[in-house]
Amino acid sequence: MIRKCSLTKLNDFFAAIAGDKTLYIPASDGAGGAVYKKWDSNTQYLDVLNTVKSPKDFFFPHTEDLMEFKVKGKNIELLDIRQESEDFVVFGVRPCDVKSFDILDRVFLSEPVDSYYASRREHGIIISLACSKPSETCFCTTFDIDPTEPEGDISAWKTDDALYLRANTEKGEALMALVEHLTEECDDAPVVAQKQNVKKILDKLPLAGLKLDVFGKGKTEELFDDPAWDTLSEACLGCGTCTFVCPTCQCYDIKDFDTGNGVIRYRCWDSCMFSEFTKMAHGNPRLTQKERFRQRFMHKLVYYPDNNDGLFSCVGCGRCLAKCPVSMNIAKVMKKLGGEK
Amino acid sequence: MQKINRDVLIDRAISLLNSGQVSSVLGWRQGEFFYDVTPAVFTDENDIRENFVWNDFCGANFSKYLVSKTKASDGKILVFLKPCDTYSFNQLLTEHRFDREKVYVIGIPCEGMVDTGKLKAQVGDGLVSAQSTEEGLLVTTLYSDEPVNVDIKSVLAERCINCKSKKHVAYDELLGDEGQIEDSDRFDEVARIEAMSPDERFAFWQGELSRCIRCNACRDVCPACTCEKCVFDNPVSGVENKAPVNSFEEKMFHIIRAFHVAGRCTDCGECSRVCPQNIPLHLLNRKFIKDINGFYGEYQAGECVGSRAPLVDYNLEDLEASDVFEGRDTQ
Amino acid sequence: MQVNKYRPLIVAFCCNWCSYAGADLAGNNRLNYPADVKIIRVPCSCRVNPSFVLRAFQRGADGVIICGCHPGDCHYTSGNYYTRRRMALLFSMLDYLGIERERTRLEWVSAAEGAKFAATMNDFAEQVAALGENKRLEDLRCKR
Amino acid sequence: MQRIGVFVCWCGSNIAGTVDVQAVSDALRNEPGVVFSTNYQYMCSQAGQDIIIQAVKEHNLTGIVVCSCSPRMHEATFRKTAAAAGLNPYMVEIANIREQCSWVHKDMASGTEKAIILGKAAVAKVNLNAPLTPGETPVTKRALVIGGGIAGIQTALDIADAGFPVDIVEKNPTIGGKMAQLDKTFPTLDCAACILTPKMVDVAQNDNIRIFSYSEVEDIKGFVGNFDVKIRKKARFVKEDICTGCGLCTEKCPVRKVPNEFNLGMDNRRAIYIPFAQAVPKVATIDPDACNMLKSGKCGVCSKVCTAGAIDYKQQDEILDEKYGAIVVATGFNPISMDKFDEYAYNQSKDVITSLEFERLTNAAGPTQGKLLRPSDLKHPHTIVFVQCVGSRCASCAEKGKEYCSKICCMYTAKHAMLIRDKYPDTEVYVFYIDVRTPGKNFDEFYRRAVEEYGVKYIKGMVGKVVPEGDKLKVQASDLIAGKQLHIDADLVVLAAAIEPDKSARPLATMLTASMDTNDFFTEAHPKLRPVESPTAGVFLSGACQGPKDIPETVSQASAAAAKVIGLLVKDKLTGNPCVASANEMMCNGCSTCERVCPYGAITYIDKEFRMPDRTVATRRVAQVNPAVCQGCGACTVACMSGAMDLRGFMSSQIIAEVDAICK
Amino acid sequence: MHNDNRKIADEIILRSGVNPRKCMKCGKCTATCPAFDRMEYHPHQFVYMVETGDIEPLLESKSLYTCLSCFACVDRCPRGVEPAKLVEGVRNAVIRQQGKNHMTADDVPGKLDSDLPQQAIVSAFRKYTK
Repeated sequence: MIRKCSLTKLNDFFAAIAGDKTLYIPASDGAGGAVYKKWDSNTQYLDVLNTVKSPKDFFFPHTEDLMEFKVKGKNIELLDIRQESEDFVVFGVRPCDVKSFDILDRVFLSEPVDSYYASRREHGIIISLACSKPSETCFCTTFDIDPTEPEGDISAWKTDDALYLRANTEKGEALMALVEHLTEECDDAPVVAQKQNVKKILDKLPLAGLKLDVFGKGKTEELFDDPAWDTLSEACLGCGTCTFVCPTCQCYDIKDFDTGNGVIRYRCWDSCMFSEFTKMAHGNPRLTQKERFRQRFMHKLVYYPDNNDGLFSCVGCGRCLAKCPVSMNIAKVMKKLGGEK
Repeated sequence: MQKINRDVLIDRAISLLNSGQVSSVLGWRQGEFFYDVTPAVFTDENDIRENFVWNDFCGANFSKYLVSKTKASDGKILVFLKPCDTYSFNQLLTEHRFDREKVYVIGIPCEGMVDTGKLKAQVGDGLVSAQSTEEGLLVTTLYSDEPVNVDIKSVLAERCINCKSKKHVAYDELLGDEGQIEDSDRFDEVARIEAMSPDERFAFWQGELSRCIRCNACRDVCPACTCEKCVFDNPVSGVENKAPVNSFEEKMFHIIRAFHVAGRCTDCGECSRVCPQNIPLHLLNRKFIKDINGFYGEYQAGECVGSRAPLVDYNLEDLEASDVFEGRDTQ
Repeated sequence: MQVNKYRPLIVAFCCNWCSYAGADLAGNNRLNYPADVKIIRVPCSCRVNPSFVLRAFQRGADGVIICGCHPGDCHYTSGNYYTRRRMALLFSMLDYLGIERERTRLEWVSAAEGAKFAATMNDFAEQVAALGENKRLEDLRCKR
Repeated sequence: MQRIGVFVCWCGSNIAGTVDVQAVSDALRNEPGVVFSTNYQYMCSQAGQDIIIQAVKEHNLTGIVVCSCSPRMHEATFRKTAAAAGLNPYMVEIANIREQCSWVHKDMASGTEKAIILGKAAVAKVNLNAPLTPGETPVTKRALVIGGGIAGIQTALDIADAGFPVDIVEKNPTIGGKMAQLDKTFPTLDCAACILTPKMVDVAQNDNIRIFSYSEVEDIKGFVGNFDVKIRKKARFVKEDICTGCGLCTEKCPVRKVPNEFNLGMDNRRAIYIPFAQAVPKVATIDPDACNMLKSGKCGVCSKVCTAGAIDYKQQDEILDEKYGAIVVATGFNPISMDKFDEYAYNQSKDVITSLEFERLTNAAGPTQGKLLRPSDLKHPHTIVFVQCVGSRCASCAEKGKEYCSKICCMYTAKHAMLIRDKYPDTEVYVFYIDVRTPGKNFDEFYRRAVEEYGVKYIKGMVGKVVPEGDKLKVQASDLIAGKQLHIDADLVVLAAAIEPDKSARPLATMLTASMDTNDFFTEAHPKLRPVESPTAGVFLSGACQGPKDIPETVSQASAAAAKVIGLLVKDKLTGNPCVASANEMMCNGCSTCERVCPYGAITYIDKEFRMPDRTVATRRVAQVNPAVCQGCGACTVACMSGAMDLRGFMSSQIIAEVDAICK
Repeated sequence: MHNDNRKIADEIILRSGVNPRKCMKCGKCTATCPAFDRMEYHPHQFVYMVETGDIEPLLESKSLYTCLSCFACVDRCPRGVEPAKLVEGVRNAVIRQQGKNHMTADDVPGKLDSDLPQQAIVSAFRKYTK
């Protein structure tokens, strides 16, 4: 069943949700990009394909305090300082990003369950949004993601005049009830039309033909020593841009911050591209940038599928293609290792 | 449109490579899209003919690569440097970061590079192709039926609009015509921020720096940041951190980074180019450059090899720290 | 009322040869200044890394003052000249970021200037107190 | 983890009056690392020190914090106490709770609170202290004196008298310097030669002194106690050890018209010459630019007349490698060039001369055998005008003159004027002055005698121009007191030219990594307290290379420098300050930034092979701090971007720990 | 001292760009002055009087116009004081007070004669075009 909300009522729609739960929507970051902002009546929805950072922040924040050790004299007290999650809604999550949550879930929700992540996941409600204008950097179809048919608690399509909504889960149903007065039942013809238009564009995308044949489960030995890694990695700066804009990168570091009165133990995103990544007492297991570079792409294309029934940990959102300072990215890796130039 | 043709570069590269004068060529490699260009080491003639590019999107400054590439190479490396890149080149030589003898520099003129972000903002997403014309670019997108004509000036990177020099300060060989040191307005934006009230300045930078994701791209691309181990990666340095945990950490990172490159930063603008969050990082470095020029006399890092950076120099009559704000508004 | 006035935390880096001795002289002469001022001894003002200044602010200092020998009198001949440049640029940068310029100071205090030391500290403490708590360079983690 | 003992001193009521010492020792007992904490009335007393020693033993302390008076007062005391207790003396930190706490705060509550915080900071620092041992380097017991003028001579004699070998390097064929050219000396009017030449003989005869004349310093490496110096002995084409100095060759040499530099070109010498009769070493030297034999291979007269067979036309420059423990710079001065002072017609008339030329004119060994005859026509001048401050105190004309006062001109001009009036009372002598500066023993009396007894006409004013006309020099000058412009027909004009450091000083300073001021005078380690030392350890300054000086001042400084050198050479080993910088080589970028800020030249760079973290072997350029030279200022630690450079005793981590402790 | 005089002196200092405090009273300017005999006040006195603010006598003095503006004093001054510029500054102050020059540049050609040195013509224009 599909319902529609006129775009003229979009603000009322947001207000209705925000009246009950915290709502986040894509908005301008003031510097040409988009960022999820907490909605209030001044927040302008930005119709943008993708935010700079993916919405993985909502479940796996960039930094997160885990616990605190409070020192008093020579005594140490241990405090649980986690902030309890409340229900929240994220609006406008693109189909690729929605898919990324599955990839993160397999890491954080498998045993031992990451309770911090689980709690957020439980409280989060996703209103996805189908793509109407894919970018040249998009290649989600490579990973069997249909950008016109998003998943999430509620799927949404936006046309020139209306927002079309379909609840997929109980959480979605409940949320739909909140906005029932702003929506009406309708037929899905405009949605179907949009899908057909987008499909035509998808065929024209420059990365449409990207192939996954050589990747996936059990390909480690074939790919690990491929000489192509040398040239692929030669320009890599070792920064964490790709990692930090990536919706599926899930590595983190746990660090202690000495407050002067104790220690706050927190975790923050880490990047396998960093020279200090997973440094141990003996030193660093991956000594050169080539090895670190290889790690990132092998993880996405081989190691993760190895451990997760062949599922790739890339969703083709294209963020890294747009943001890499030296324009080196997973598409080039896939082509090169796949035998293209 | 760049004044010098790709073919001229390729011919020189191939002839130097074939003559054995150089063993490899540091140049730009064509990527998936017309605008994505990757720094690459070429050693093969056919590879150069097919994949070497020189167009309005070759922004990357190769100087820093020389630090690692000269160490890894036994032979000479041919590197193509745009005027602004040569300043970084000299600065690195001043700091003994690589062996000059292992590099063959070809200076090439530059007409400014395009900021893809600005281009997308103008013609929309879905860039398919671009053709350089006399006045600009003819761009086709997935969503426009006709190619769109774009005025090159409107999409030039900020650093190119405010280009400080079209003159090479280092080269073994120059292709094309030598340019001049430019009269740029590069400090206008700094002055505009200085003219704000402290509250406005605070709000401005708080806003900008709050977007920082600590990807380190600015540091890792910076030709002045070639430390064997960065203080921000060193747990005993007292400033190490990995994430912009709060607004203090955001500021700490950028203040210390700007301070470490103060007097050494050539204002190449790579930091702002690579920032995925479009933080105008060059405005921090330019603030130091503007102050240094104002307090201690004009100084351009990298202008000549071996010059004494202002922070490792002094004058008996230097300005007192308390007089820094003289003539500027009080709070 | 004195009681309600905000009591700032002030870190003073003093060079061993001039300013620290100047502070000692202020003590010898029983010249009062607020107990909010805490002195850290460094061999020369040029030992003060800008990151120490930021560190102090992070950890809760409301003002940071660096004291060294007068230009020309540096025990190491040139240290304070470098300090002067470093701090001039640092202070200007902090101001550029909208951080109150009154929270930082560089002052030359000789070993004979006990009175100047005390007067400087009184003045600086007053100035910082007037600004109240350091909010713009604080790290909330250090305040809990 | 350290085991720290805290000792809080009452200092009678000095501390205990405003600080609750019990509360302080109680509070600090809970600090991390602290295993013992106590307080006592007088920690510095023997009883107090015994408490410390006993506690170290009883509690196995590894670190000590004393909360007491200023470390400037008793740090050394407590370090000795620690050593007595078997601890490394650098494991002690002092919290200054007297001068910087109890004495400046009246309120007990805030005083106590602050004392606790200062104590915490000291504890935090000691937690990171490491035992430090001062480095030791051996001392080469030989000194080098660069320059053989009166400064170098005096320094060398004093060092040699103390029993240490010393070498003098002099670039000219003889030692003696400027003083050898002088006639009389002010204010006593002794004959310069009479007091200088015996000293030169002493030098020649002193077994501890070697003279390398006609030699130059080529290169200097090393550091205090251990300098390696290359000395170039220029070929003089005469075997020094064979030449008897008989002078026959200098009479027979057919090349007669070589300007004689000793007489400032006012007469001629031969191509083979001995600068003056009392030269040391008294050995002939062939001027290769003038000698026919050396230029064209045609002549050989000197070789023929030399019965000793000392002439060697094939002689080559020789490079000597010598080692020294200390180096004294005594490179002296020269009058500046008068070429740019067109207004005084120096280049137009032979009768406009500098004061040094005047010295030669009145010197019995000079071109006129001491008779005052003017150079142009060898007639006795009847009207002589002295112009003061030519090129001195010249602020606007950096390319012409010098901004400083040359210090010696007022006195030697008074001397000249007086001597003329004494010998030739029929001569009118005018001295045009801006100020007459006579601070010195018997100096003003001397000047007044010139005016009062000898009738020298001192005129407050300046000469504007000198125009040669016929056999006269038309002098146009101002008399500011009379408010007149004077026109004097003079026979001789003497210019008191400013003096400047010798040109060899600048390259020498570079070799020594010794600093210079903008005028190329060497900089002292401290302008008041260390005036004869250069900031570079082991390098000392003697004479006018440090600033304009007259003879007595030069000699005093020369002896002072010698005393400093002796103080250094008498040591077998140099014990350094252990609180010095050191570079973490793995983090060092080799960028030379630290080297540029080091005031002592303590940092050098070497290429060194490393096994890198990626298990490759790489040759990297890294900084090396010479602990014998480093004074521990820490300038390099901040200049170093990567944080590779740190300062022992004041490590970044220690200072940060103090900051943290204070701010928590 | 008269306040007005000080003001005028400061004005002259400002406009001429000359800092009379740099003067060390050596008198070389006066020694070098070719117009000394015709001048009531001599270059060093000009400098001193402006420094002390003793302006009135200067303003009334004929010396202002006997100065040849040959700039010999400027060239010779060891301290870079530039007395001639100061004389010119005083002259301008008078002109400003009077509201006019006692001659204009246009009058100069009429007074030219063949004996007049080139320098005098140049300095006449220098003086009267102000």
